Amino acid sequence: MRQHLRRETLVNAGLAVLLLAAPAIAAMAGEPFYVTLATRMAILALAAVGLNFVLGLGGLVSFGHAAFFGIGGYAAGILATHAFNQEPFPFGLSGTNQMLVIWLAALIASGIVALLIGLVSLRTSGVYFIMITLAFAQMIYYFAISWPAYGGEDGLSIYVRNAFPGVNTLDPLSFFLICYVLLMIVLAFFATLRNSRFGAALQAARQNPVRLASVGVEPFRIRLVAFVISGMITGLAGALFADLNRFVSPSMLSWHMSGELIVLIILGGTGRLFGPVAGAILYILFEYFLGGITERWQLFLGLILLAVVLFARGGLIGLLAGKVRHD
Amino acid sequence: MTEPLLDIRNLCKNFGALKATDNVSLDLRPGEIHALIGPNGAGKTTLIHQIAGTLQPSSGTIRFLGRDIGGMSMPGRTRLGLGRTFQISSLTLEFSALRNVMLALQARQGSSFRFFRPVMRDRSLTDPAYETLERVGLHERAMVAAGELSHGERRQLEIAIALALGSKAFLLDEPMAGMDSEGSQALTRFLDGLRREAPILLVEHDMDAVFALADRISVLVYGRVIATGTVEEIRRDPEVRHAYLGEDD
Amino acid sequence: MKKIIAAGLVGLAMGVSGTAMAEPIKIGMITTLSGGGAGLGVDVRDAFELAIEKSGNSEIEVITEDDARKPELAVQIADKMIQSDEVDLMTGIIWSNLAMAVVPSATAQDVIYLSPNAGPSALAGANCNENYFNVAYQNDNFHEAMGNFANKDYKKVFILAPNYPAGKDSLTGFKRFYKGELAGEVYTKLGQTDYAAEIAQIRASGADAVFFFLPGGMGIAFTKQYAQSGVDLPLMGPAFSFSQDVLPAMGDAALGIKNSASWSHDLDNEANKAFVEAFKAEYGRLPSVYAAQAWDTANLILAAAEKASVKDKEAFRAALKQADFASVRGKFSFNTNNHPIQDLYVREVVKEGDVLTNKIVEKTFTDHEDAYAAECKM
Amino acid sequence: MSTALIIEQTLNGLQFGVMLFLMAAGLTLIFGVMGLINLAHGSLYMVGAFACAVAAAATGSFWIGLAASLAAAAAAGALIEVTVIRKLYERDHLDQVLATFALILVFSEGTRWIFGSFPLYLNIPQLLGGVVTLPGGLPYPAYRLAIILVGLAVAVGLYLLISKTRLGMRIRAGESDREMIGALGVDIRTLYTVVFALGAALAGLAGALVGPLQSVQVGMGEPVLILAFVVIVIGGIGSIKGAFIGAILVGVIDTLGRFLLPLALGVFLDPSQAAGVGAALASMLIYVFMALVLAFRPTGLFAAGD
Repeated sequence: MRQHLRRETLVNAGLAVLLLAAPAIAAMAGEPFYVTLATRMAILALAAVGLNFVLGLGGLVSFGHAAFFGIGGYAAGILATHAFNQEPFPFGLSGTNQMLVIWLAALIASGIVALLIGLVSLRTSGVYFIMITLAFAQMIYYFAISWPAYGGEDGLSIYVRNAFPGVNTLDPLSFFLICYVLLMIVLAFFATLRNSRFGAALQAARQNPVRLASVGVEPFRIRLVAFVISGMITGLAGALFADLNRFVSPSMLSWHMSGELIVLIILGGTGRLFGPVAGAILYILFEYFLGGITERWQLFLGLILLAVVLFARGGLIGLLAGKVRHD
Repeated sequence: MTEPLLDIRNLCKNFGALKATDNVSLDLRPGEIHALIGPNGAGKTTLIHQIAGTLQPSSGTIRFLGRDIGGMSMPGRTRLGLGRTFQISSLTLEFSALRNVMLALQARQGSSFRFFRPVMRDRSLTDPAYETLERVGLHERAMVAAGELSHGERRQLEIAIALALGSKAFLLDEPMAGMDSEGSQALTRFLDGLRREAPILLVEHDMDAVFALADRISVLVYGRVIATGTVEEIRRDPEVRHAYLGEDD
Repeated sequence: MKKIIAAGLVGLAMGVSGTAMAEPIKIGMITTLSGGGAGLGVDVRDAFELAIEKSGNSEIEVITEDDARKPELAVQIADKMIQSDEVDLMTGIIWSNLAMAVVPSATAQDVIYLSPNAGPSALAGANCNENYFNVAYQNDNFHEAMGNFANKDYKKVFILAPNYPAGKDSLTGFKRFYKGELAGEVYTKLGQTDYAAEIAQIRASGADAVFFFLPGGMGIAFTKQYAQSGVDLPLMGPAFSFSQDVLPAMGDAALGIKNSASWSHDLDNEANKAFVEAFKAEYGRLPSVYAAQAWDTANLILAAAEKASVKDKEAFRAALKQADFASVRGKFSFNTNNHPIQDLYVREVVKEGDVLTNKIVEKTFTDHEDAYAAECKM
Repeated sequence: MSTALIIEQTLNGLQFGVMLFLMAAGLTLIFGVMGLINLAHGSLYMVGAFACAVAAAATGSFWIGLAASLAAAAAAGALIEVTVIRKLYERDHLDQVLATFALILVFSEGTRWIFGSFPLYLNIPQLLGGVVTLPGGLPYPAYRLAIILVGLAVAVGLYLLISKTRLGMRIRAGESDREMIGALGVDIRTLYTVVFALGAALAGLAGALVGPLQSVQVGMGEPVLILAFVVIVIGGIGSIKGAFIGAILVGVIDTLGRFLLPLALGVFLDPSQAAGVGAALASMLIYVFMALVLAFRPTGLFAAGD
């Protein structure tokens, strides 16, 4: 059993090195596009790690995490647009093109929304929870489409990528490194939290909420805090995604996006630390290479997903590292 | 006579026309084991649910440590010192026995919102958890996942969790169920000592254990308490013999 | 196989006449080939490829990728085309929101983008760019044409569009030229499929005509439901809801509807006749307005390539700007903001034999310009 | 604004609700009996519409198309039940969501492969082409009236099926106790396949009925799928009665909201703005309603047990 643990650590380290080395080599070989592709992997992995806090640890299948992803994206887009056009906000606030400020705004905005959604949604469970999170995301989606101030369905362009002190963010590799470092920090946080008292309570809430309540801890509060943390991290990923594309649109809020985030986690391995990373790498490679071969790539993606659910339940990490081990 | 810790007055619970709990009054005094017996379907578990806070009574009061806890949530009652075990083991099955107990300890310490320090390196959790497992005789199985424990071991773990909560009173719902005779005897000895720490409201079908342990017995039939008294009084009570023990004489 | 030989022969013939400065040009085409609205992308791709093939210019390489109508995917493909394939020109995007995602960053990286369909107002005014050429229309144009046409016969029009930017632009464009009274103004949900409530409102509004902009499946649903509703006020709208790709799905419900466009397959000029002929022969269906615009885009590129090297961006932009090609729309030139100055027509849906198609009724604008050109400082 | 218009709009809401019920009934039935959450239900709706359009085009008869749609959707349902869905009953909701999400991709691209990207043509049958004058002089499309009647008939039919027949008895047994029906000697595998095919046929019927009103194209099932989920969540998952009431509520609220909100806002704003803001609010209305219902009744209006 110890061996499994060590094997998973090895697999994780391998994935971390792979995700770092591939774009570095691509950058040296003068293939900046592959750096962009790796950046996309890192950002989607980050968004999925956010979801993994509630889904993997808390067992809450949120089908509405696109809401936080989109809100983080819009936080970045709106601040950058105001900075670009030099239009101040009300109350003397102004836009900014500083990533650090934008990230903070994205974290706060998505955190507040997660708190509000969580307060209502977490009263329900099971299928009801899946559906009510979906409904909230749809609500925000329709709002974004029809709200004209920031582009509605057309979305919002960020004409110049936002700045980070001491780094040229326009250089693909530098921007990749920013995203990569954030991903690693959040993964470290995930690993720490999983083993903490809060993590214990959250995992207990998944395994047996009645037991948790009977020892005197309200599952609702634990879940709510986890939901907020989860939403904030996915929101942060959204802000990075906006900067990667230099563009935000309501499609970041669509239910397909929520579905994709779940897909990433399961593809990689549910409840695994590096599951979302493995999932994001696989998913983007599928999308890119299958998409290059055939217009029907979504058909094959569907078949692959079916195969994973039916026959390879542990996902990629499960395949490489064996079963989950708890202590 | 000492003040009761737990005092239940005129409790009623109706499911439609069915009176699952019919004007029940009983109490639990320091240092005693008060057994609650009755035939299947008499409403014992329904009563436990109301005391623990998973079911709302239709009317009546429940006082614990002098406070009315009727409107309190289950976690609130646990924090106040009312520890319960479940009729069917209810554990976090993926966690080891040790972590199951640690969860209770962290809840007792009121500190579930700590995000960084790893629990397994937190001596203030691991040490007392291990000691508690030792008390119930489960320490050799500390690192085994709860899901892999035997039925009897799970019952022991349930007790360990209730102990770890530092409860001021225990509600034990059929702790002997499914145990072999050796296991029940060991548990009987253990509970016998436990009453000095905190009184126990014991729901149990194993009559040997009940008669060996109980200071007082209440008999519940069709939601009503038909008799309360010492073991001898209950043994002699004709109504009990008629309604419950099934003896016609 | 036959296709390739034929193209080879034409190429040979062209080669002999020795026109082109035969120099390799790499064109990246991002268009919608899967998911909702794929029909439009298929038409654009088919017409564009056909035009390149017919020209016999074998030095042109077109890299086509499917955006699945997802903005993020379009951006990713654009990054790949620019960074990895190092394309000289880009084209193909159908939807305004995808154009908004791709065009600003592509043009900022000094890649020339030619739009075969979308023309969002955000890119036509203050944010116009020398690397951005719109060969289709500015989004408001078709709606403006319909507004102008409505003045002739109608006094009280009910107007209807989905609640998103293109929908709002549409009604704004219509109102810019329409002088009469409005019987009602309604925005529907994007992707809405049932219009019973709106049709009831139209019935009750006392309107004398209805203008609507509902692209794709929404338009099909509305038109069919309207025809069944017993309301018989005349319908009009921009060509998007009545182009060749959707007419078969509407059936006779579409008959008689007036719609505005810059092109129709019966437009009387040589280039158009050749185009319609070639398209029908190759694909066995009538071309849509999207196909016409894509065909023009290809021919514009071909014409510019004969005058300047694509490696000399400055010169190539100047060559594009002259728009010295035989447009299937007859007259075609670029305004200061690189958007078209062109005639706009009103067409009517008719049945030719068994096939539903459009027939020109009248020309409503001559040399029409968009409303944003003045804001463009270029 | 006249009373006649309000009545007409309510009727429109009713018709929309009845249409949603046909979708929601199958979804909730499958959940109630097998505990399965099926995102691919919208694909079966699409299969029904395509089958109807193709058969109607080939034979010239809408009615043959309608029969074909039922057959095709039921067959497609039975096929995926046997090959995929069957393996999901014992899994958690997460696996079910993912697998049926994958099925959507397969169905959508598969359909596009076969039928191409262009929408298909399907028109209402001659018989129902006209407009009916309702009492009070209100003109109303005959076809929409027919949809209302079919929907009500299906609701009654389902009620009778479940409460009066042997199959219904087994379905009810399956809902309350899965192990018991095995003990009763019922072949559960066959029962599940039959129930799934029945749910699929209902979705196919909805697709075929709506096809002549809308556009028969790939992806047509997704918006209605999400609405159907909203319906069953409001009504209480697993309850046919809940699905019916939820569907009518959603249909009427959505239709009246679209119609009344812009009018109400017109009191404060200029008409163009009111139309825009009103439409934006209307598009969010049913989700707000759902959130409200769940905030007060976390298992819907008529929960049949989760």
